[in-house]
Amino acid sequence: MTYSYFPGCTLKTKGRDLDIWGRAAMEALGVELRELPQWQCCGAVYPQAKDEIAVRLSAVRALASAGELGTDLVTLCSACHHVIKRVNRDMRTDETIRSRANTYLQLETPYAGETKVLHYLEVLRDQVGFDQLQKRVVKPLTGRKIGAYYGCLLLRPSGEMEFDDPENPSILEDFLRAIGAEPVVYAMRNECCGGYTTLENKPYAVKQAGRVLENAASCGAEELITACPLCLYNLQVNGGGKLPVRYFTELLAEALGVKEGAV
Amino acid sequence: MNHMTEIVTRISGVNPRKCMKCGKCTAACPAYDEMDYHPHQFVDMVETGRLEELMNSRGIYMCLSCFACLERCPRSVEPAKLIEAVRLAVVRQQGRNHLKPEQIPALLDPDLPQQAITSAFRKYRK
Amino acid sequence: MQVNETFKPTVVAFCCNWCSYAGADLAGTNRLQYPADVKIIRIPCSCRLNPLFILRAFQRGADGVILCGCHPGDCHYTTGNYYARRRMTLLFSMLDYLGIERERTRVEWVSAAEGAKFAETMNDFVETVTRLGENRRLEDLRCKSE
Amino acid sequence: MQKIGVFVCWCGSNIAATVDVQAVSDALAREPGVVFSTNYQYMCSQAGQDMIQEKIRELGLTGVVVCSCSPRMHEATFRKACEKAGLNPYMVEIANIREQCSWIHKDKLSGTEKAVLLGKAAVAKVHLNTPLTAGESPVTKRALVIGGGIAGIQTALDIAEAGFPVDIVEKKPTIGGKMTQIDKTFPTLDCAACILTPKMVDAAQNENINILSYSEVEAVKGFVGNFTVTIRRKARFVDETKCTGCGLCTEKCPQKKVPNEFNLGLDTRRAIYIPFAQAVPKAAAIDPNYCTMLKTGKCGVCSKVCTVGAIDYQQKDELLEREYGAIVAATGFEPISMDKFDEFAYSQSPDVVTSLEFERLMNAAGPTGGTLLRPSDGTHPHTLVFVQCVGSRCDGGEKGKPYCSKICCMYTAKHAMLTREKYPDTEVYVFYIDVRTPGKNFDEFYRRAVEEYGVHYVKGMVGKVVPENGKLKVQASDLLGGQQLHIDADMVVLAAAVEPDKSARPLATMLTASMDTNDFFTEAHPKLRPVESPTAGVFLSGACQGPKDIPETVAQAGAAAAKVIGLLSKDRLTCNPCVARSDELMCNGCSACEKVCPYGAITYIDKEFRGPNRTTLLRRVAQVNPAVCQGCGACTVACPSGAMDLQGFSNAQIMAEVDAICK
Repeated sequence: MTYSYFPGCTLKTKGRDLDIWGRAAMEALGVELRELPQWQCCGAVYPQAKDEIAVRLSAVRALASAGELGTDLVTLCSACHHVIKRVNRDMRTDETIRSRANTYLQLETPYAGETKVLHYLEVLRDQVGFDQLQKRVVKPLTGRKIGAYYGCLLLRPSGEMEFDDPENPSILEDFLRAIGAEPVVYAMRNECCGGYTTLENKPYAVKQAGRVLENAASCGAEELITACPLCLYNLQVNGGGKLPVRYFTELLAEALGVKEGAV
Repeated sequence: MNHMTEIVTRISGVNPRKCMKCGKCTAACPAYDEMDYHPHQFVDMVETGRLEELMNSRGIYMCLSCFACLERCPRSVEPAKLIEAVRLAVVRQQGRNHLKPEQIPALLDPDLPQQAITSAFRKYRK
Repeated sequence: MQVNETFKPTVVAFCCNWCSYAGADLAGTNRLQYPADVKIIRIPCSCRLNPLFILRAFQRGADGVILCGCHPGDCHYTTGNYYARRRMTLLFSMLDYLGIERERTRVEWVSAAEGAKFAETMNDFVETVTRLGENRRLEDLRCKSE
Repeated sequence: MQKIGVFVCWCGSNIAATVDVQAVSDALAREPGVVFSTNYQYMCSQAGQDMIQEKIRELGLTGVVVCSCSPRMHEATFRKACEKAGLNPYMVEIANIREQCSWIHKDKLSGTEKAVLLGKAAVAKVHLNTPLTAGESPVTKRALVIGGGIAGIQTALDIAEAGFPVDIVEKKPTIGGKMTQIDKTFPTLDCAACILTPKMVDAAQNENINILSYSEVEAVKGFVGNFTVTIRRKARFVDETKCTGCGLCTEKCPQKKVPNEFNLGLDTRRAIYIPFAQAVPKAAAIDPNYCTMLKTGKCGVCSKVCTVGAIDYQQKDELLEREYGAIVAATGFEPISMDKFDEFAYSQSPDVVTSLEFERLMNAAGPTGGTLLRPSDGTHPHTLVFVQCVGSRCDGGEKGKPYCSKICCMYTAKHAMLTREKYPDTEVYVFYIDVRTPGKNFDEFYRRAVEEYGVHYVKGMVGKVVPENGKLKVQASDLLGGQQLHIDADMVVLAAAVEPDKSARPLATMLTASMDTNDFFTEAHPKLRPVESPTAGVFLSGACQGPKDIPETVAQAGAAAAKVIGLLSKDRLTCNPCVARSDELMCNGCSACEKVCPYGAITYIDKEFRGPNRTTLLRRVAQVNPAVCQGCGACTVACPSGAMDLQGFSNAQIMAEVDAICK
């Protein structure tokens, strides 16, 4: 199995761990992630305005370049996934955006949303299979009570992300079960952590992160996992260390026994 | 239709008339306490053309873009898109950037992912 | 493309009695406008539409013909619209071969509850046919007087 | 040559405002064969009908064209009027110049032009009309009611009362339906079981009613007055005629872990069970998904304890075929699944329940014996939050329903009131978008909940429920108070939208009855024929036609019964004469028509024809049974030789219309 891979800028710097462990784990599972030859920051937020073209272009470039290579495009960071998946949908369904973007980019073959965008977790679930993953685990995380923190970007808007049930998601819980841990379901797992406002309104980010952690802890979670560097930062820094928060790829690498060698 | 209402509905692609005023957006909003106007009011104010007040409100910058309102709206009104459109209608005006580059250094923290800065720039300035 | 502003196409709409004719009535009840160029002929079911009727319409100078029936699965006579769909597919490819533009014929499923869809469909169809301009008349060479 | 009269209706200003009716009648007067043409304010009025009849008699008209509203509205009226004046009713044609002309065109010039053309097409058609005589078919004097809830029971009782035999087919092991699960009924608060169970007994004891419980309709053939229905009697593994309903088996069965559907899974039952104490028929049934004997062949406890030998592990599904004259659909409703609404944490906390589950929790025969206890820990709840419109009034998408479920405002008021009445120490909040209480004594009831019982009605919605430390943290909006509320609740009750029962869609297909996009059965006319399906002989009772409360359901059930009685009291029915007819001389016996006929109305006979030189030869030709043919016309197009034609919509008639329109 070979995929094009879009790491995104944060995964090259502050969120390096998410990327390193993610690649190591996929390698161990026999899945090849080929980083796109040239990629730019996806823009970090999806431009909701219908008349914003320029800010969609870097996502379109990544999509078109994966399309030329004839592979599906895998993303890992929640924000990148959100942006790229939705821009891809725009290219497929919105004629105005499609024609304007193609006019700007002057690609050899015009791009119309043909590339399939997958999140890393979807590759694990649908291509590798959680049952197969379970068989490859060498160090199961037995007895660890872990809460999955989804945040907002992976799930919503569900009609466009088509990732999981937006109000009762299960992909991360199934993942946790596969690596031998005990998933803890708590209601705040799909509520926003407030990370976006950390620049603008830090006290609020602190308060909201606290709510998430409080709810997770009260339901018995002893640690949290996430797929988003901003959520991780916010829950760790603004959450005041109530619970340890890790990238899900770290636990995956740990369970597959490739964590040490990766760093 | 009020000129600004027209601009905002065009940018957002949202039809505020679909709103049935149930208030689920406001019920779902995690940033309620931070806002002066609230999601259901955003929709109403766009529909009734009270754009001036909305464009001068602090609330539009407090929206987390977490899409809880959009996801849970029973009428597919999508308040989050309206709020973004109002914000854009402000920052697209000359000199109305909400975030200025010179503010950034003071806000930095060594662990802050650059995603936070990029997104803030994308959202709050032109 | 140049569009002749004064050109008024002749459009024949065959509507099944149970769904589409009722849908057209509903469009009327709701005062949904569509061009007067559309003339409706009531047939009991879309499967009553003999392809000859369409050929006759094109012979006599129709610019567009549309068949409206119940949605697949909702036919009052259970299966009539499936027959209609198959027959029309064949007829349309033949018309295409004869040089009648594909856009001049159409099959749409309009239920009795879809007054708005009926009006939209008719607006769209008349616009398409108007854009195509006047149709060439199908002629039966055997009947030609000279 | 026909002598045709043309009558143009103004319909007040409905037509006359955008169509120049004088110009229309003048133009049509010049059409060939038209001997009289006029216009009048209301053709459908008595005066208008008199005018048509007078002209038929005076001028000896052989055909009539009425330019008026849709034939779906008044074709029957005008046909009847002409028939009275001695003209064959099928010599009348309607040109629809209201719904399909005056109402949709604002420009008077083009409207008039179109009206003239439509009139010309109708005149051209009438020229080719032939007098048709309707045939007759017999009526089987027995009715089938599908669904044994309050709607089906009431319909069956009313039909039986009039002296006609009725079968009730119910898919569950007992009749009674949703009403058996309801605790009290609004706005009088009388107990549902107390008013329903006597009716169930009446149905069981009525000699005209035959209850086929645990049965489903498998196939429907035929037409009004002459339906043949195949019914599957599912194996209940208990001989219904022998079982006395003593219940011993249900006490001794070792398989105790079966979710009890009657209490919506809030407690358990045995693998052999009687759904509830007042079940009708009161006979046990074995659940084959859980019975150890049926699954492994080892157990047999129920058979050993049964004193009358009613247990029969070998029982098989049985197929019955029966004849009916009329069929009533009474398939009812279900609350929608809460799977897609987990912002209310329904799947995360047992203390978040639906309103129907709440009925069971309040009911003396329910899992808690009528004491309201939290399902999670069995404690008494102090703060309850009711959420209305969960899944109702949603726009499109698969998540909810676009309609108002109609009954939720009232039952929520009932729940809130009963809770406050029984447990004055509780705080009860109701979140509403609108409170809709149109009904006799309904608004008074709701006001009483607020004013006398102190229920907190809050205009707003709940946006998120977070189970935390044994509480349900409810985040909601209070739109009138301008605040976001955070309530620590003990229970949350969701007023789930209702939807038609899942069995309705396949049933509609079998009945060829139409449904709307929400899978509710469509009525023949939304105002004037609300209990009939557009398919003749099929009637609608209860919530399968749209959300309804109990009084409305019972009223509609009675109305449906009246329509059925009207049909069954006829000995013969007049058939639609617009049916297919085969020209034996042209028929080549190819069978193409037979293959496309959905009704099996076409058969072949070998008929003697005169051959050359005084010989006779046998030829295979098609014959249409006019009582079975429904007049769709599929055969007419399939016929390669042009022998098959449809009366009333003949090839020549439609061609004439085409010619009149295109020229």
